[in-house]
Amino acid sequence: MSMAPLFLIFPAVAAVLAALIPSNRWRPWLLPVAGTLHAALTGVALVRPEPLSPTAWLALDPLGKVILLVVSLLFLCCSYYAAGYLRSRSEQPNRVFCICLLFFLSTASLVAWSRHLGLMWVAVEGLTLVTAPLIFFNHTQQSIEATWKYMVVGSVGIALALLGTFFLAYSAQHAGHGASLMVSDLLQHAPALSKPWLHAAFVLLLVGYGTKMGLAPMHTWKPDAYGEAPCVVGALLSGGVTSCAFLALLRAYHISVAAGEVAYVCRLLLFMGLLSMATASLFMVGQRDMKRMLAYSSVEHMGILVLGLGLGAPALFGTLLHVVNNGLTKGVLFLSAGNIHRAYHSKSTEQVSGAMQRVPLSGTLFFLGFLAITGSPPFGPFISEFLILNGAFRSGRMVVGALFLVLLLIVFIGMGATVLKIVQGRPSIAARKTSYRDTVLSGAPILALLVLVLLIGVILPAPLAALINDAVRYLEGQP
Amino acid sequence: MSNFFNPILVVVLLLNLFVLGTSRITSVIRGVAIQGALIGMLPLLLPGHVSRGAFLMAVLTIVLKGVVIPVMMNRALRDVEIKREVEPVIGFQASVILGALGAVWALLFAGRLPLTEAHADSLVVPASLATVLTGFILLITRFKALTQVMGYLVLENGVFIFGMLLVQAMPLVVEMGALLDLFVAVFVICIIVNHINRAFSTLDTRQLASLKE
Amino acid sequence: MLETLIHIAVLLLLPPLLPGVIAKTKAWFAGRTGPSVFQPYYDIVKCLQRSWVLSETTTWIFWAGPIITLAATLLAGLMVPLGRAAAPIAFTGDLILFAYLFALARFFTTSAALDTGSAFEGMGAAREVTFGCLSEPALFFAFMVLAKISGTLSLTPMLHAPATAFAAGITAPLMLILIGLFIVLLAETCRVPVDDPNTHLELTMIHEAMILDHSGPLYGIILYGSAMKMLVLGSMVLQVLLAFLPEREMLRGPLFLVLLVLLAVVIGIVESVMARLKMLHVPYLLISALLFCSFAFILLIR
Amino acid sequence: MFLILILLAVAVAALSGLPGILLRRSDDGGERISAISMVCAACVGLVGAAGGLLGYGGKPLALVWPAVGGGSVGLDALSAFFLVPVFLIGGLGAVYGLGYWPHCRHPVSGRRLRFFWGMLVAGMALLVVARHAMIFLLGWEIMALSAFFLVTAEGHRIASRQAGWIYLISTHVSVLALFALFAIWRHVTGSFAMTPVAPQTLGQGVTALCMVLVLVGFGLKAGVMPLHFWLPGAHANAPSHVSAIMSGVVIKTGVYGMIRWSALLPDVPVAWGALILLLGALSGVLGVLFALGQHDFKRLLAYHSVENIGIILMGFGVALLGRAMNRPEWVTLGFGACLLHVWNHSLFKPLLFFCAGAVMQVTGTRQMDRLGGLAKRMPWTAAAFFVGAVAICGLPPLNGFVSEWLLYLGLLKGAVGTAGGALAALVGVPTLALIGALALACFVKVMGTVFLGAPRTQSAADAREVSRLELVPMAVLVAGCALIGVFPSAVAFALDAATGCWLQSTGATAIPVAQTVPLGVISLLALLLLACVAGIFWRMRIKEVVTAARRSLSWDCGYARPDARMQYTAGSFARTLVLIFRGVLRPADHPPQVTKLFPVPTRAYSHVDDAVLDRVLMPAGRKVEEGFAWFHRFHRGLTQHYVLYVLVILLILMCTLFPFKNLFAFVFDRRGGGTSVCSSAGKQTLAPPGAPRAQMPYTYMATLSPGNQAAHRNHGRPFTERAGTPALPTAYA
Repeated sequence: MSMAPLFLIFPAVAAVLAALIPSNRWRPWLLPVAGTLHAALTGVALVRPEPLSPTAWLALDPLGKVILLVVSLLFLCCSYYAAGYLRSRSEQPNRVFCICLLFFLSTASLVAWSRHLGLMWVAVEGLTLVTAPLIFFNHTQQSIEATWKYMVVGSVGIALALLGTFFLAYSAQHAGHGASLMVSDLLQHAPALSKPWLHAAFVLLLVGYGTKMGLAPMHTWKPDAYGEAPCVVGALLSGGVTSCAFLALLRAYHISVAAGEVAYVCRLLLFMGLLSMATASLFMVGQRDMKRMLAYSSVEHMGILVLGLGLGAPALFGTLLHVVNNGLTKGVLFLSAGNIHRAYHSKSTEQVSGAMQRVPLSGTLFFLGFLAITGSPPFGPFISEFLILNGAFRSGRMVVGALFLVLLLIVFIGMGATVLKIVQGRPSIAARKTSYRDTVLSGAPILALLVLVLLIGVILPAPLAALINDAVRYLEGQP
Repeated sequence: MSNFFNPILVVVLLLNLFVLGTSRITSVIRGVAIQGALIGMLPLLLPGHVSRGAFLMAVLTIVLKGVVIPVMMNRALRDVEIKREVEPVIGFQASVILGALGAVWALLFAGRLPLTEAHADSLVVPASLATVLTGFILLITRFKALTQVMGYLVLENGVFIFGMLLVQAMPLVVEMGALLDLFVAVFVICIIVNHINRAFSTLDTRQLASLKE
Repeated sequence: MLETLIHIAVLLLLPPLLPGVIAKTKAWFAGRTGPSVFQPYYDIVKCLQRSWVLSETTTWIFWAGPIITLAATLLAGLMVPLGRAAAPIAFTGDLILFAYLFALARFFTTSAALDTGSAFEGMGAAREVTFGCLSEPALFFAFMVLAKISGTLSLTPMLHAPATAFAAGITAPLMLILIGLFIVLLAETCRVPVDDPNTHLELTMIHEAMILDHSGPLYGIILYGSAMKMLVLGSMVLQVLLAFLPEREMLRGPLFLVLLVLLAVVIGIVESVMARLKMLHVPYLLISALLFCSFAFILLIR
Repeated sequence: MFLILILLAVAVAALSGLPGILLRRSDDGGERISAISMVCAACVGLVGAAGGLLGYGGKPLALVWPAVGGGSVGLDALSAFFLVPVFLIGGLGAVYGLGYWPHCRHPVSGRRLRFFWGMLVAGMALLVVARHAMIFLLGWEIMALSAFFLVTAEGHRIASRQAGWIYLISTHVSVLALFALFAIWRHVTGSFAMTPVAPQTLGQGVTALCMVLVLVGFGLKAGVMPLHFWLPGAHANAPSHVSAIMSGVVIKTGVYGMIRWSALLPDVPVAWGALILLLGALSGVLGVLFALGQHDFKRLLAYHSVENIGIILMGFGVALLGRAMNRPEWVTLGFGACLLHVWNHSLFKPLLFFCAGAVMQVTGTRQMDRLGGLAKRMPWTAAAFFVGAVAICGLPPLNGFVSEWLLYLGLLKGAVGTAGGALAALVGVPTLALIGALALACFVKVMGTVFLGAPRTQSAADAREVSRLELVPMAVLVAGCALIGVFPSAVAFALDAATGCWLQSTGATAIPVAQTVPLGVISLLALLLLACVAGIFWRMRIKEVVTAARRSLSWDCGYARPDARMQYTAGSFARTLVLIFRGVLRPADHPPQVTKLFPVPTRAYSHVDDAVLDRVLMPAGRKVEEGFAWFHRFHRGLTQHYVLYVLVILLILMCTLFPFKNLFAFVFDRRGGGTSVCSSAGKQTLAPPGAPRAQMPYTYMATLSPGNQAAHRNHGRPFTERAGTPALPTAYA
């Protein structure tokens, strides 16, 4: 008996409970419970893997495991944070918020579990739908606008992804094997797939799921959505949703590589990756809004992921490791930014300064998160980014490696200017008066995430390494 | 492929041009509704006996795309007493010409993609691509939020048309899921449209440009 | 051993004679009888007997300056060969120590000047260090030429080499560094056209301006030290000059001291026939010295 | 096994600041704990370093960084040599900090400062003993970041924030350069181990590439002239003991990096030696010139660090030339000069910064023209500064002279020897002479304006001597300067050991310094000089006469009561020189504005801005930012545009389905050709079958397990070969 249904059902049940609980005060506590339970389930699923049956729609292959791990860890920390956050926002009714968060959990798990591309598409679309109300939480004009853009651009992208999925199915059908969207079938018949359909399908999937990931130039919804959503939502979007979309892209990549199309695919991926990094760096320099800056940083890291994928074999390990690092570090950044935002009632560098004095813990964590995400040793992202760079040189792509470094530098400059403006200096009088103080609930989850990131950087835990190594081997088509 | 297949697709193509050309939101809604209903019929016309699943799909599609969504749209339209003009970025003729060009490109492009014997000479691929492009054009060149929703629907229709090539491949659950997702998406968008109207007292998306660099 | 004793004796006793000779020469040119050539001796002795007067702003640097300067000059003097004899101190790399001892002297002279907090002594100190920056590279270029010619890095062989080199036909570089070194000599010993030792207007002084506040024994030490500096640098120039003279071997004997006096006469003549340059033009003179020496080296290695 | 001691010291230093952080804010016990443990760490570390210099370093230890699957540390003479200043200044600075940055006056910033001080020392020690590129990088980054926190200790001051920001950028650039360097190193040698490659294994291309990255990465940290831009600001705005360790030790890690990596690359061509010599000469002259133009006490000292790094690099350049042209004598002298100057500079520069800090502490200003007459009020500080000034000007009988002497001899031996050497000397010797003379001018200026003459402001007049906690470290450093200056032969063994260690990879053996030059004579003459001075003092019975001397006013051309404002200022003292070199310095003059009929009092001033930062980087940065802002027009908030972008990128990517050469066929022959076209498009760039698979296990194993070197070896080929046969087709590459 597969434990997949559990992953999907119990959050849904929790959601129903959340709908039933009348009290605005106690409802949020469902989130930590669900988060902890989910983490525990994930732990079980990872340590006691079930045999991967080719016919099962819901099964956990190595790639799915990595993503599931990221989502589960991130949600765990975010759920505790959210409990504290919602308590401080008691004036705002949070029923819909909690329900959507819980459905987010189940849909995200569905993405990780599904071995059927159609089902996966449904799940990703579902993810889009449940996150829309989350962005809308504050009910301000800006949040409406952000949600609108998120829905329109996101829906267009997801529609293209569906078309791409169909193309993929048709390429199998054209090859004479019945049109199937089971990953295992597609992998099995990969060499026979009709190339033109495969290429077209990959382009469509790249653009479609790329929109969800927020690759340039489909990233346009990102700064608005991240900027207006509550920070906990921003963390889940930039760490969870993007990872799920990336998993979808990984599947497409996997099939194309199995079909021997590695050259074509890598070209596109490299192009998109560099484009995204460049775009992010363009908009990050002189950015005044800290949340928008984080959004662009997310764009940049999606670019890094795609770039790493495009570098092929030598960089795969680094890339998959970077999925984990990026997810967790983004959590650190968004959650601490949220605390700073609450302390200053503003997210613009004109008002925010001296965070290290005003909210010492959050300010420090924010700065450390910045150092981590820009790849300073000994944090995790350093390892993964360095491995990707290594891959660039090992696959003989000097120019790509050089561009990678230059773009990293520009991003560092752009991001650093904003971050330092925020953490250094003296807080304004108005900022000193606000009620917010760092509490256990608002600080500990961030600290936990940072410790995880540091752990990956210092002692890349053997289980994680093994997990990712399995995933790499799986992508390489080796048993 | 049945003989009714291609004619319907031709009608769908014509409807694209109509939707691009008309200046009244109501007629846009009507056009899209008809298009949706037509596309909903397609599974019934597929060769071989019609499975129960396919039948169910068809009915659901027709009901949703042909009836429910248009009604929702019209209600929204009524709630927000806006003037009925579509307010395009570019003129209607221009949009129509663009649409036509899109159709031509779709034909050429589809020509490059090899089809199985079964679908050798069907218009499915060009029709779906052309419809997708129409959706894009609507989304890009119209300012009213509602018309953009229409554009999204047209785009979805295009994707749906392509689905005809592999109904037997797509399991029912997935089809249903896709349809459900589409519906919920439109529903959510409608809610947002209402909120927009309440917050901004207009549906002109040009008002929704406060978030920018 | 005897040579060393003679060297030290000359180094200690002869210096005050040179300024005396210069003054006498200038007097002749001006048609005066002028003071005796031994006047500097009398001055120094008289100064040394005077009592001390110190400015209130000054610290130990004020009086340590002249003394350290004298000591440094003395030590440098032990490295330059007088005549045929080798210098008492000669080792690989002594040329650098030689140059840097003068730098040490400059450091302390100027610091002592600034210690008084007087505008004019600051002015003098500023000029001194400025011109030092230009004369030192010139000196080192000359050393490089001599080192290249002699193939050694010690002053004694370096300064004895030009004779043989001249015989070997290396004339142009020698000529150039001779001119260069002579200019450096004038600048370092504060003679016209760089500086006018007996001007009356502080604004136009360099060396004299720095020592306005030193009086009595300190002033005596300063006079003695600068005279010794002239002797040391002069004998260096003379060694190069000898290369151009006939019977140079004979001249390396006791006659060397006579030549030193003659050199003083030459300086006196220069002082009498030239006027002091405008302060802003002095750098050009020194830079030209630098160019002469560098050309010499380039000629040599081309 | 002295390596253990070093690691122990690293651990102690790293943890020294922690108690202070954990203790309550009101509790000032933290500063004592950290100071004491820093001193202990310093003693242990110095013992360990001494052991290393004497050759008891022992075999490298495995210090595994699990995440990168490897890592080792070792202690050879070269490392030990650079460890000495690290621990010496680390300890002394901690003591100085007790008096200069006491907990009572800086309760918040003080705790952070002491913590990062320990981290800084630990990081530097770690990177110096690292034998694995990643460990090196770890230590490097710890050092860089803690230095950033130290520089911004006074984060409330805008200037220090600005300086810290510029420093952070520059250090990040250098880190990225090192990323590239290590990735390439890993790629050509197959491992991160910092072990020398055998001669003639790397192609010229790779060596050149590595050297470029070395120059950028380490040159930035060392502050070589064009890359020095971060240095003056950072050193001027940091707390003084931080400035001391930064310019005394931190920038030396850049030098260490260059030396270490040049040791790993045995066949560095002659051109690089020449280039480094030129760079050294450049930063030497320009550094001291810009120092001349400064009015800010600490900025001036910072520019002198640039100058001294220049001298060090000149020595290094001579050594490289000697190694490439196989002239052991030049290697001995050049490398000896380089190393000895590293030590010397890390003695007298911290000394000078300590003095500057003391002056700042009592007068509260860094502007030299607001000081004066401090020698009377803080005699010990003044004396210490005096010694430091004599030393940094390279004057006998102090240590600065010895290293410059060695360098001169190295260059002159070249001049006497070959034509190439003569060219090197043509550049080097006069430059060095000029540097010496200019440095002299500069420090006479500082002495004169800050310590001599009459106080120019009340704050200077009220100055008092600082506490013993600050004087003792100065005294130690003074002793060090004097010791090396008078008995250079005492340190010769260290130079020989380090030189031999540097030459190992080439297999050549070093000649001992003592055999090349008469070090003994130097100490003899130094003693003689001191004897002369002492003799004259004694002969004149100096004490009595000075005490008995009559006091009067300074002669000021007849003014009855000269005024402190009439003194020569720092600006006017250096004016002539600045004007002579105005072509480089471009002084900005602000002449007095005489407006009305009866002019109001006015002031004239002039300042020299940095050539790189203020004239190139800042304007360029602004331009770039404007350029970036231009792109904001593509993000105007209209959903329509956003959807358009999606469509556009979709169409562009669709074009890749049909290579352009086939567009013609694409338009005209409708059916049939399609498949062939596309599949051929697919085939054209098909990967060599199985290429990725072949590399996959390597991806993981190589990065995560130190084992299977065999797998690496087949990648130990230089790029020139590799780039031709990439595992994947080099699209967009």
